[in-house]
Amino acid sequence: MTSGLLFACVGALLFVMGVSGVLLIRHLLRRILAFNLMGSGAFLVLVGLAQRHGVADPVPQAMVLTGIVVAVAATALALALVRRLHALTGKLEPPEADDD
Amino acid sequence: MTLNEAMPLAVLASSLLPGLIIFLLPEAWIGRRTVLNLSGAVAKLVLVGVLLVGVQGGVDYGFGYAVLPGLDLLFKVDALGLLFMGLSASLWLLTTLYAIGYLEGAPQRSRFFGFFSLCVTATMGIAMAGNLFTFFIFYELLTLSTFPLVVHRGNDKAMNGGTVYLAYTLAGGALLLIGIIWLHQLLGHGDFAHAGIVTDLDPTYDGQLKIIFLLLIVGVGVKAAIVPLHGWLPQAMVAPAPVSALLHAVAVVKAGAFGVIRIVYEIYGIEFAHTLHLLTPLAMAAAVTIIWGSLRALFQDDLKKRLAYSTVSQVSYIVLGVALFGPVGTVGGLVHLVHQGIMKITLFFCAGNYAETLGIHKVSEMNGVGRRMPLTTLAFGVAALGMMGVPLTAGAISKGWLIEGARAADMNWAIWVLWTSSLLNAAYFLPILWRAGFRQTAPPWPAEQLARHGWRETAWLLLLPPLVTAAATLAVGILATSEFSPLAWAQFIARNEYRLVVP
Amino acid sequence: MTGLEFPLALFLLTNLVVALLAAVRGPTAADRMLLALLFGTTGVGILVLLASAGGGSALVDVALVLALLAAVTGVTFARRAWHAGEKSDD
Amino acid sequence: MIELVSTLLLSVGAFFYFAGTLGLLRFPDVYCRLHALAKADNLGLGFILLGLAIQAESLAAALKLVLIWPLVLAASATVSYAIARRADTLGIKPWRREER
Amino acid sequence: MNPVMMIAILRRGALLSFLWWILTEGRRDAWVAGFVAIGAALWLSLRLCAPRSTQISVGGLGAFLGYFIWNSVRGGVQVALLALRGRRALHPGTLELQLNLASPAPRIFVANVLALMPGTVSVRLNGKRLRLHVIDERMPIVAEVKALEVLIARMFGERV
Amino acid sequence: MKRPVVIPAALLFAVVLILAMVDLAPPALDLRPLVAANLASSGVAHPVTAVLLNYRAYDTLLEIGVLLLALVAILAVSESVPTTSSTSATSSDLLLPMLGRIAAPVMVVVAVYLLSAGTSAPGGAFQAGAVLAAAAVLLHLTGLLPGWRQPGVSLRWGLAGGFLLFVGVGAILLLVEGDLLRYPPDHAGVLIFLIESGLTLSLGLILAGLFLFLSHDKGDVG
Amino acid sequence: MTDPLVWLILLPLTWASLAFPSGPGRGAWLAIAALGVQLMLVLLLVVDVTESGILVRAVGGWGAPLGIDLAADGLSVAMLLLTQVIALPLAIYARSYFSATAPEGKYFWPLCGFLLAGLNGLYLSADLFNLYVTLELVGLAAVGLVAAGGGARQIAAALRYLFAMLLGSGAYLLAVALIYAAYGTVSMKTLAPLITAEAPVVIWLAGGLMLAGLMLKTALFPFHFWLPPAHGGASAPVSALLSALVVKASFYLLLRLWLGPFAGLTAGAGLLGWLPATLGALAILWGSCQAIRAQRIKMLIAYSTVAQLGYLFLIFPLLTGEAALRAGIMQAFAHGLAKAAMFMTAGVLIKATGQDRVDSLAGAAQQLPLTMFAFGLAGVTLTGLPPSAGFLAKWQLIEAAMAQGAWIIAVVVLVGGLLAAGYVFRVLRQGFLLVPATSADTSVFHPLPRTLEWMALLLAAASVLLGLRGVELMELVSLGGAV
Ligand code: NA
Ligand code: NA
Repeated sequence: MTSGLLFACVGALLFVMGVSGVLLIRHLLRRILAFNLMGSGAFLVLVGLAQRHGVADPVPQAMVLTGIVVAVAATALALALVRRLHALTGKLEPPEADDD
Repeated sequence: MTLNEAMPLAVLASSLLPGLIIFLLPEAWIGRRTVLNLSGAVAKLVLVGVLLVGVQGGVDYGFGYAVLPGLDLLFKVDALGLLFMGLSASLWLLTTLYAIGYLEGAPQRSRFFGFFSLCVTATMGIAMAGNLFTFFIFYELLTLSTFPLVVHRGNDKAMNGGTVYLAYTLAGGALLLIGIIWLHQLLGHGDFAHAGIVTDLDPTYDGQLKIIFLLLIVGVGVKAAIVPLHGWLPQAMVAPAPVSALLHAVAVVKAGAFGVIRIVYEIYGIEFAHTLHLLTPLAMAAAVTIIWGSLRALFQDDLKKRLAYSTVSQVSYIVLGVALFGPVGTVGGLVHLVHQGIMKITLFFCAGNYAETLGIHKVSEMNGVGRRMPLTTLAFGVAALGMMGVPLTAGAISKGWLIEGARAADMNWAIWVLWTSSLLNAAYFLPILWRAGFRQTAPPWPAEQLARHGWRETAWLLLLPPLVTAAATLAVGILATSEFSPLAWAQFIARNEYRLVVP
Repeated sequence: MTGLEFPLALFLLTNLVVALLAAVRGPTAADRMLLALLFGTTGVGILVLLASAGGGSALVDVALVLALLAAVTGVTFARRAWHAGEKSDD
Repeated sequence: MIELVSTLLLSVGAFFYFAGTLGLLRFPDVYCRLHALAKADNLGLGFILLGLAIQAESLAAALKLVLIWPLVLAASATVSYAIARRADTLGIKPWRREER
Repeated sequence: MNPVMMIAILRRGALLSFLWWILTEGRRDAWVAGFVAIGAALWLSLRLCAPRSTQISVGGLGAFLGYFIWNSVRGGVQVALLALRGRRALHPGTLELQLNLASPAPRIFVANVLALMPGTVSVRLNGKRLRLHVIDERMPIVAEVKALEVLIARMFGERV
Repeated sequence: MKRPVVIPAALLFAVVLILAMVDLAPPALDLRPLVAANLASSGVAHPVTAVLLNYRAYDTLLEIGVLLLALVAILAVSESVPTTSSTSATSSDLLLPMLGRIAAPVMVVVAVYLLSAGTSAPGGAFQAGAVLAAAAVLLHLTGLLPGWRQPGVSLRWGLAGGFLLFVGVGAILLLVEGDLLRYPPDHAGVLIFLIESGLTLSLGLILAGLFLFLSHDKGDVG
Repeated sequence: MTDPLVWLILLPLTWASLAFPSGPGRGAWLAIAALGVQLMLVLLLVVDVTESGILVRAVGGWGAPLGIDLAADGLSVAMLLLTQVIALPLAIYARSYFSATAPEGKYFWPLCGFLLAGLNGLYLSADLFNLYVTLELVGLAAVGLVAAGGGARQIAAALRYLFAMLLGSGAYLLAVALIYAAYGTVSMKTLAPLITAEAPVVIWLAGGLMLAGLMLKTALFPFHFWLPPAHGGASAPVSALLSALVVKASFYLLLRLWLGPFAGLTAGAGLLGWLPATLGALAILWGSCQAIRAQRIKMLIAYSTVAQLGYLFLIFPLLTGEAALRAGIMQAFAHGLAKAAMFMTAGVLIKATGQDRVDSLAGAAQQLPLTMFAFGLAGVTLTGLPPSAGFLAKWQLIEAAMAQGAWIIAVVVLVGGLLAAGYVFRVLRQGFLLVPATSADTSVFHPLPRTLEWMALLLAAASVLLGLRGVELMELVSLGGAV
């Protein structure tokens, strides 16, 4: 197994851990962390799998850099929302689903 | 676009445009609204008159364009359509006059007349539809434009009536739609044509065609109030009288009956429908409806409800006429489309007059009303007698042709149905006339709202329309053999449908 | 280039993962804060090793940036600690 | 010669990283683990940076590597204090030997 | 321009240029960007801290660094050995002591640096009182802290 | 309640995915020769930078848009009325300001260095912007820069300026060269450096903004 | 303006990033003017595509697979048209809706601009990774709009929305990674011939991830959980934008992938289409029932969106014929126009009465006849009654279903229409109710700018009038192979 493939496998694990976290964790800050874990997993798969035969490929590397910036933006927005929710309700968990 | 293409559009526009403009008029602009209403109605009557002459002379009026690839919005003016258009155009004018008088001072008149005009537009569209697609569009448009009229009073009772009305008509529309699209699947189109369009199909499709027939008839049967699809009609009585008149005599139930005619004659073709054994069940359904409606009418104390069940019964005369194989029955059904309209609108106008003038809503309150409102009662009497089929009235003509048609089609049981119905008609109308004319007046009236104006018993805008229609009830009966009578026109149509000599 | 750089980078990565898991496991919230320490020190170590293992000198720059960011993170932490302290203790 | 020294330094560095992780796993409470991470890992990084610096192509490149160390140290020092303080605030009592 | 400013510009400019030289690893083609960088940094530096306010003694810094590096190694080695032997080798405990430094900044500096020194982690600095966590109570911690204090005081130009 | 479903499903997915990845044959297409062949006309020396700022510069343009957008969204979410004064250093705090005074200029140098190195190394504007942002954050944390609430006009132009410059260059190239962001090979280097310089400033402000706009209310949420 | 295609992306990006420095609440006129230009650009593009079938632009002059291709065919131009046609009146509405100091309108214009740029970019992109970026642009802008100036409830809704979006795009991104690994390209055009029924397992996984991610983003049942609070909680112009346009983007992308790069998989596996279709059917039933039960008017409309989106997914098993695609696009138009109008009327009603309960609408038909009429027209479209675009969609969908013997779909469509009538007429019924002026339930109606009412009516009328002439749109959809 090449290191690229190893990275990709670790990425796959991180991804499913992240997804599970986003789905299962109620604490919002940890859920944001889980989302970042998920994103990192996808990035690792993208870069790792592309160089599974040992040679680096600049295209997925650039894509990952783009993806990281997007993830940072999303994380910042999520944090802003969580802070606002915290300021308004004093809680760090989403209120129970309220469908009218 | 040629003039002949523009004519159908002009017919639609003559009510659509005034309707849309009226929506935007402030409530207080009564004069301008009235002018718009009446000029639209008159223009439409004139246009229909022109078409009448033209079609008899063999001119083709038609217009169509593609809405979707392979799917056209198609209008054509034929004799059958004109029968319905003539009825609607004339009665719209009268109903508009009546409604102006009836709603004087009531709220939301702009909205009312706006939807009223849309409603007539839809009726015209139904009459001129050249294919099932177009028919369906206007058929549903009719539902939509009548809903605000039904709930116009804005109270809970009106809302419930409106909800029931919608539930029935939308469900019926859904079945109709399925039937129409299914036919499109088989044929690639749904154009109306003499002698039908399904005859060329392989016999293996007969089963499917029967199901489609059922879907289509149930779809239009809701509006035609064929038992057991009639439940909405008595409920919709909560609407103001002009609306009831419109629903019962002109627009809604007639749209259903007209749909039955189009489907039987111009989709299936009467011959093919006969071979598929579709006509007898249809006639049976009509017969059941005729008897059931009359029986229910018998036990209604509410005048408008009694009239409503009477409508249920009478509209199925048309269906019965259609289902009687042979030209004679057809003529009977077609002519009743017009005759029932004239008579039933008279009755509703009169019922509205009683309610609006004296607050009378029930048969039991009508004692001696004939002396207080002699002209209204006279009109009511003429129409009621017509309904019973008394000679010299419109009803006599229709019933005569229907009975002859039943005999010609070898369906003698239908004759019994018609006679029974006539007896029942008498049983629920004569007591009313007797109360109105011969029982002692027992004032005060439930709620006298309009005082007597000199010789007039009520506002002239309320009085004039029923008098005109009552006169028409007699005129079309007495002058049935003249050239432009509804009967003559019905014979003209039947000749086309059967392509043979019609007596 | 001693040839040892890449294996050592992998070794540090393993170390990091193990330590991450241990830190995440807790048991206290303070234990989880240890993550902040881990990323800076071990991350920089991995990056400089990779740079030397043929990843290009650019990775040294990345390590430098990571170290700078770690320092800023440290200051962020420090402010929390000191300011909270001033309020409650001083 | 340089290569040999470098190998030695790198190995020592890796050893300290290993020791840090080991401490993290084996030490009984957060304060002790803090000792392990704050000291061992940083020393490990120092050795590794030194090991790489001596084989750098230029003086500037070597200095660049060495420049990294104080930055990381500063971070570690401040973060350590913050963590210990936080643990104290949370009321976490330091682990003590039972026999005394 | 006053001479203090002049000297400050020269000193800081030189330091920043040295930094640039390190960063670019001595490449010559990068100096155009370098002038921009140094100029901007110099401007910022002068805005943030006016000349003259530098008080850190260079000699003090050197002495401190030597002490610091040596003790870092000691601390690392000690912790590594403890980690290898496991918790049976541990004799942790807490220790409260009084700092002698007058101003708060050096005190905070001491508290931070102690995290990297052998055997200690600062837990809480409360005015002059410092609570430490020590990994081995048998070590001469107090003396070492005193020594560190002296060095830091020298660096900050303070008398203990 | 969700746990018994999610975790086994996730594990199953991971196992299948890993097995499938291990089994994967080499790709049909290899972009590396293409990347390398056009590097000379791309205006930059490093392949990753060439992808980021030339071959797939459109991605990067949109990505900056995402970042600016996130900042605007954060401003839209945050309360408009100013809360009480933000954290600033107290007088007893001498060490931190000193750190800020020394480190911030150093970070500026590093930022410019990263920007100039960007053409031959991955990143460029992004790392540079991040370091600038870190400098701003550091200055804020050390009490030398007040917290940001609602940005003023010049700050808003600064935040959006880099992106506008990028869009502007793209638009001009569309008009002149006929394709969005199609650099003429002779001027590619200059144009890319121009864009990157603008981006560095704006990215620095945006990233700093992500922190400073977020940090103003009382906020110890962790 | 040499090239309408690229300007459709650059223009909104420009006005979005100019509106931000202009200041809080500013930028409305700039946006409206630019949207007018965008509408003209789309019309130019329609002409271009009609002439040449498909337009391709190589960004940076590189072309796929090294660079990113932009491509416009009938399908994408139709979606672009829908977007601009709705956006312009909506912008005029929003300008009147947000008072100068409204906190929820503070950064509406830049966020709206980014959202529209993202949508246009998405419809024009032919590159899987670039599509990921546009998806994020759209998603984050939408979340920002939902949260803007909101209270706790709205923030919570926005967070739920955000996590749903991020999960969706995360799945999409992993799929892109797998596809790149397998084929070495992310260009849709290059991929289309490469992906066949014999594709490796990772491609099936990638397809599944994309399907799941995009279904989540389109709020297909049971992934709809985020939609009602988000769309029901935002301010009216935002709800309109989201319900009418944003959810369509992910649907479009799914359709595009299904017919394009993944055609090799989807064509082979005929049963695959029944998965989205089944969920779509459940969405119709569930969403409609929830709408019928909803107490708050915007919740009702939001649940209606859940239901109406279901129709879009009914087409997937039928996509072997062109009719189903046409039905889907017609439904997208019908729902887009009508739902935008409906949320706009809801905004008027809520602003006028200060309440958003269905019960508080009594008397509305009298006080705000234009608005109630607009609501009715929009309701006609949603119910699929003729003459309306909704009816044409329904007609084509039933026809396509029957042509392939998929009776169940025809039945679902009809039942869905009746259920829609249930919730639409519930509102109308309440609006037509006349309450005596003395009653305590009577809402007080405050005067509002007429622009609000007219813009809602404009879109509602458009949703109906399209039902009278759909042939050009349907022919447009088929241009350029639409795949
Ligand atoms: Na979406
Ligand atoms: Na529905």
